[in-house]
Amino acid sequence: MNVIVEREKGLLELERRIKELQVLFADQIPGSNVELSALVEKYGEIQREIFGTLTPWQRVHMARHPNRPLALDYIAALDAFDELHGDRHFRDDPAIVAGFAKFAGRRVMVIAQQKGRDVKEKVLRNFGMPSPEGYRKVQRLVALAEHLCLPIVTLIDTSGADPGIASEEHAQGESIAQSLYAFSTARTPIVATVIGEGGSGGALALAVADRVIMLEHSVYSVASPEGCAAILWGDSSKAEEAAEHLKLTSDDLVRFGIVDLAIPEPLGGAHRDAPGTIARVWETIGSLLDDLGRVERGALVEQRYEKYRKIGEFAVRRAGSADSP
Amino acid sequence: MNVIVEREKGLLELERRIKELQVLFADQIPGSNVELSALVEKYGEIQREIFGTLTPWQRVHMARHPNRPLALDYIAALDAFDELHGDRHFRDDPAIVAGFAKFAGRRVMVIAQQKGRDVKEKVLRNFGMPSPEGYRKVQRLVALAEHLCLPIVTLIDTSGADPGIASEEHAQGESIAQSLYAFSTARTPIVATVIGEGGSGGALALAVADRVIMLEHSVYSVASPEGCAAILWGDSSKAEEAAEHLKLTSDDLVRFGIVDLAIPEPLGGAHRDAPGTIARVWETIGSLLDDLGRVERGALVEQRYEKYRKIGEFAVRRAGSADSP
Amino acid sequence: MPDWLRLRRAEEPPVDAAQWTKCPKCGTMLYRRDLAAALFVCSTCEYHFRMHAFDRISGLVDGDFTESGADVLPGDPLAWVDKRPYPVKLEADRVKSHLTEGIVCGFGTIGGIAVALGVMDFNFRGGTMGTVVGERLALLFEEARKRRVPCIVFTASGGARMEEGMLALMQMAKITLAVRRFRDDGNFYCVVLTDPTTGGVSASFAFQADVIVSEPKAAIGFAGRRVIEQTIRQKLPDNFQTAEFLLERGAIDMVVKRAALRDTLLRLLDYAVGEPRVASHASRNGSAAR
Amino acid sequence: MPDWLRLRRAEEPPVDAAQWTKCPKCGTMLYRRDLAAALFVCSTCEYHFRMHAFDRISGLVDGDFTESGADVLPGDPLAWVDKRPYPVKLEADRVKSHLTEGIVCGFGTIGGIAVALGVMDFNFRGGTMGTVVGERLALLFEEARKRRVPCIVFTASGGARMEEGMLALMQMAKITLAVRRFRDDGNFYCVVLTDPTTGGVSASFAFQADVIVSEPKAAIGFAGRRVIEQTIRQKLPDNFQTAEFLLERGAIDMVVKRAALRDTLLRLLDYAVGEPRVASHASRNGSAAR
Ligand SMILES: [Zn+2]
Ligand SMILES: [Zn+2]
Repeated sequence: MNVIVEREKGLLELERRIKELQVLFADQIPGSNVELSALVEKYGEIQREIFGTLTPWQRVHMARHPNRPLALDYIAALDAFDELHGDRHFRDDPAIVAGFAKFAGRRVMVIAQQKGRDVKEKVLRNFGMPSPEGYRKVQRLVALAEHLCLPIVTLIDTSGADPGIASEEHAQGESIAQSLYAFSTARTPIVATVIGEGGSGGALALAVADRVIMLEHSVYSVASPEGCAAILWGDSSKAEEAAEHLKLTSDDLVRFGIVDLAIPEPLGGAHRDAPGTIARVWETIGSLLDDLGRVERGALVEQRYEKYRKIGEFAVRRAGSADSP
Repeated sequence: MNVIVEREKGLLELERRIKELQVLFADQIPGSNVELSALVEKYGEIQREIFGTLTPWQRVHMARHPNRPLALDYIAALDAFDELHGDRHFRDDPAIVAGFAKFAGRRVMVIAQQKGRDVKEKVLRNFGMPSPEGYRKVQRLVALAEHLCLPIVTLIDTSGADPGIASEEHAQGESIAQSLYAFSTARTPIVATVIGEGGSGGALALAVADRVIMLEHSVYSVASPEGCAAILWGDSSKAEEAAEHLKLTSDDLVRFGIVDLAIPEPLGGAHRDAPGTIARVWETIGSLLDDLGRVERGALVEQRYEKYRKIGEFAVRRAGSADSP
Repeated sequence: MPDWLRLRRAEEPPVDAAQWTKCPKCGTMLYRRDLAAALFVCSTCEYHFRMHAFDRISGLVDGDFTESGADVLPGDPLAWVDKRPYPVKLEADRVKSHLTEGIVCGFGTIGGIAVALGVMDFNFRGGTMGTVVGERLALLFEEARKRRVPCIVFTASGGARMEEGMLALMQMAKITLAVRRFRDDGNFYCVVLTDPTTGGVSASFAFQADVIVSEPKAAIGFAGRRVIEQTIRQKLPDNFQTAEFLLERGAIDMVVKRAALRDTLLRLLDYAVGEPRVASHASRNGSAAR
Repeated sequence: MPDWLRLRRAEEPPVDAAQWTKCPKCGTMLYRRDLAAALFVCSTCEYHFRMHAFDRISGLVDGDFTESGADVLPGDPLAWVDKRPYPVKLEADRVKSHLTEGIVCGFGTIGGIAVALGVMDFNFRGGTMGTVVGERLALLFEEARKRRVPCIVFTASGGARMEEGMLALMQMAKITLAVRRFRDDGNFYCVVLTDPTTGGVSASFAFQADVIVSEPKAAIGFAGRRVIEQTIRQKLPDNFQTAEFLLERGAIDMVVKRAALRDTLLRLLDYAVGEPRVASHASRNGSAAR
């Protein structure tokens, strides 16, 4: 059960009635019908009430909303895209969609996680949980982008890396470790965007970048709230509580300096205006790429090092102070 | 049936009788017994007759002799060896034995193909036919050797790369192609030694080197004689004929400039004096490494390029000559 | 028809004997001229016929094509004689295929982008790789590196050429070195696998490219299908070692129908060489010592 | 006992309460002093006990050990409170483990070879990786790079530390960058996986080393065993995610018994740093633009 979908129900009913009345009173001067005006006003009120401020748990559900734009929706908006497949060794992982792309005159390498829209696609794409072969495709294409001096754009949307037997047998840990390693000094600009869920190491594997951005209601966390609750309290049903603790919203992450900027979503979430949201995301990515394109490649890698080097909050025991912290 | 083993039978019988007589007449002055002297002389005659000159087909069987020293016999003679396992992704291929080694004060990376001695070991090592995972282990260790500036020593002994279903599924072609690619510009000295069979691309994958050497009775060919006969004449029983054609002996290959030098074997083959042969091989490798160690790394890679660049015999149509060749 | 092709065509026999071609897959009789217009793809079942190198090239380049390495011609280093001497086999294939060897290399433009092009032809000794294939490809990559142009190679090969023995095998190494030097300078290398691509070619330059495209249903593999079947003593599934199988198994980037191939290559070239690469690669190498 | 260790030991409680230890695998009662002498390996069944960081270090270095990053101590960036506030949990583990955090880093010599050493300890918050583990390791790799000495890291970790949220996750990236910079300068990095090595540690620096050694029977994996069992709804085989399993699956270089570990590391260091590496690496970088 998606809490946002539940909360939307009444609102969608209201929306339907407004549309009916609008058709009914189509020949009247707009705003002259009292009933309609009242409904419209009420609609706006409820909308602001429901979506004006969202709890972390609600944001988790917004990020998982069944109508939320997925990576392939973003890719469909590009001027050109040619998908590149496979790790060259074992398998093509459909959870990772990647390839050459063009948008607004720019040539880039796009590397994305695709969860799938309907049941069939979800199964095909393993619900967007990449296998080691997926991460090895990523490493290959990072090297290719670097070779061709193409900037890299990643779109992140996964609950995490696949936790299955085969993935463990094929060294899932190594595949993520080597993805981090591949991005770390790639001599080309990298912009990572969390468009939905950014789940744990499986997300980070695509998010070592020069700029990390996210949609307002996306989430990005060290573990899924369910996973965190299971790890800490042995009870995954305490996920809502975990979500409160984890500081996984765009506001939190911008504050921590982990995310560089949050892209506003329409009231009610990205799916209320998918084309507009998608256009805004590409525009933002484009302008960040333009900035990064002006940085010399050596300096770029140096700045990437510094960006991550400074993340973390800790105390430093001053010299001469007592032994206990 | 190994034709060398067959031919050895009478000789071994003679050897046994000589030893018996030597024990019997142990108290006599050496050479004073007429019967023994005659036998020894006859033994030498037969030995020279059988082994003095070997046909290509006999050399193929010498290379496959059941007692011929295998890669692990060479490795056992090293001062230190620590095996490194695995392709880090999928499997450790026992057909490839590789690791850090020391001999005569030198630190090297050894990468070898091991056929297996008894049935159990042969099955474990897939008769020395590497799978793609084996070649990916090779690539990983070439990169590691380069990283640590360790010279690379390869020992080649395979009838060819594994031709099984799983190997095709895991991109056997790609794995060999990338091995060639890895060796091609590795900035460290490389010496490749064919100690037994050098079969096709599966052998070449370990033989892009600064010096390629082979034991006198080793063979190195574009395809196994059986394979060649099957390809050309649809009849693998014509292998002996194919062996004659293929120019797969050390003499031929030194003449073509494909092999830099051939290491002599004892009369009767390497297995007649395994420790001596092995020592001679390591001595030769050591001295080649010493030479290569004096070459600047950039020049080394440049010379490697030229070494392979010039291999091939072709006609060049002079300008102004008729259109047909 | 551009001059270079007209000259080439003049060497070919009149086509009357080959007016109709039967599709080996569905049996449809295809009029030769229609088949050529359809890029040698069956209009009924989409079977992709094996193509002659010059047909491919003329369908790909904008106009001119300057052949390179054409003066490199096969010798007989092993003095090979079985049923026929090797030179006789070569001469027979020269007559049959109107080619001097198993690959045609050269330079032209595609959609205005200068490219190096190497196209193997199965009609000459089953596309086997001997010294000449190796030498022409090495020359192509070396010249492409000098000119800093991308390189596209179409493969079609039964593997190494037995009649040149170890000299044939060593071409795998020779070409590898040329490919690596070309790529290490920051150049773009694209391969198009066509039916069949096996043995030593699959184990060298066919799988060393930045992007690996394949034509539909092409047979691609290292070991021959028969060899594997003999080893495992059972028949292999039909799709084994097809392009589609390899795509699923992650070995290749894409399967592209011949009708869409030129446009796909154009886009790939645009992605790869649109940027001012010379400058950025220079700065890249200059600070590699970091 | 060297000074640094004597100082350290002084902080520990008298050992009377823990004179005897029961082997969790075979049940044998082991006298604590014998167990320590046997490097915490059960004399009956060879079970490798999890080791305290300082026990490991003192068994490895020749004498002196200079701790680094010890002044980096945990904060409470998320102001995390569940059953207990995070700072209270930290304090409890400080008392329990006599450690200030989940890793001890520093410099010493092994067999005369100068090394950087990082040793994780499962006794502090299950070896979880928070900001301090990340910061201490980054400092270690940076200093090791300056000194041009090889780096050996012992892993033991349940993954990222939840109570530091995304700041914990980002340590994977931070350490990766430090490891890469260290290795890109031509330095040698060796990892020893110990029981358990899972989650974010397995997905970062544990699998970025030149050589990956593991102790016998260590549990190594990305996803937790319970998570996988819940997902597939069946029990996993016993050897799943063990070091031996990973060796067969090609994920690690070797499994080495603790008794042989120091000698193995000595040989690895000898292979890796015996050569005059500084000079050769300089020439290597100098001509990278070829
Ligand atoms: Zn047809
Ligand atoms: Zn025990």
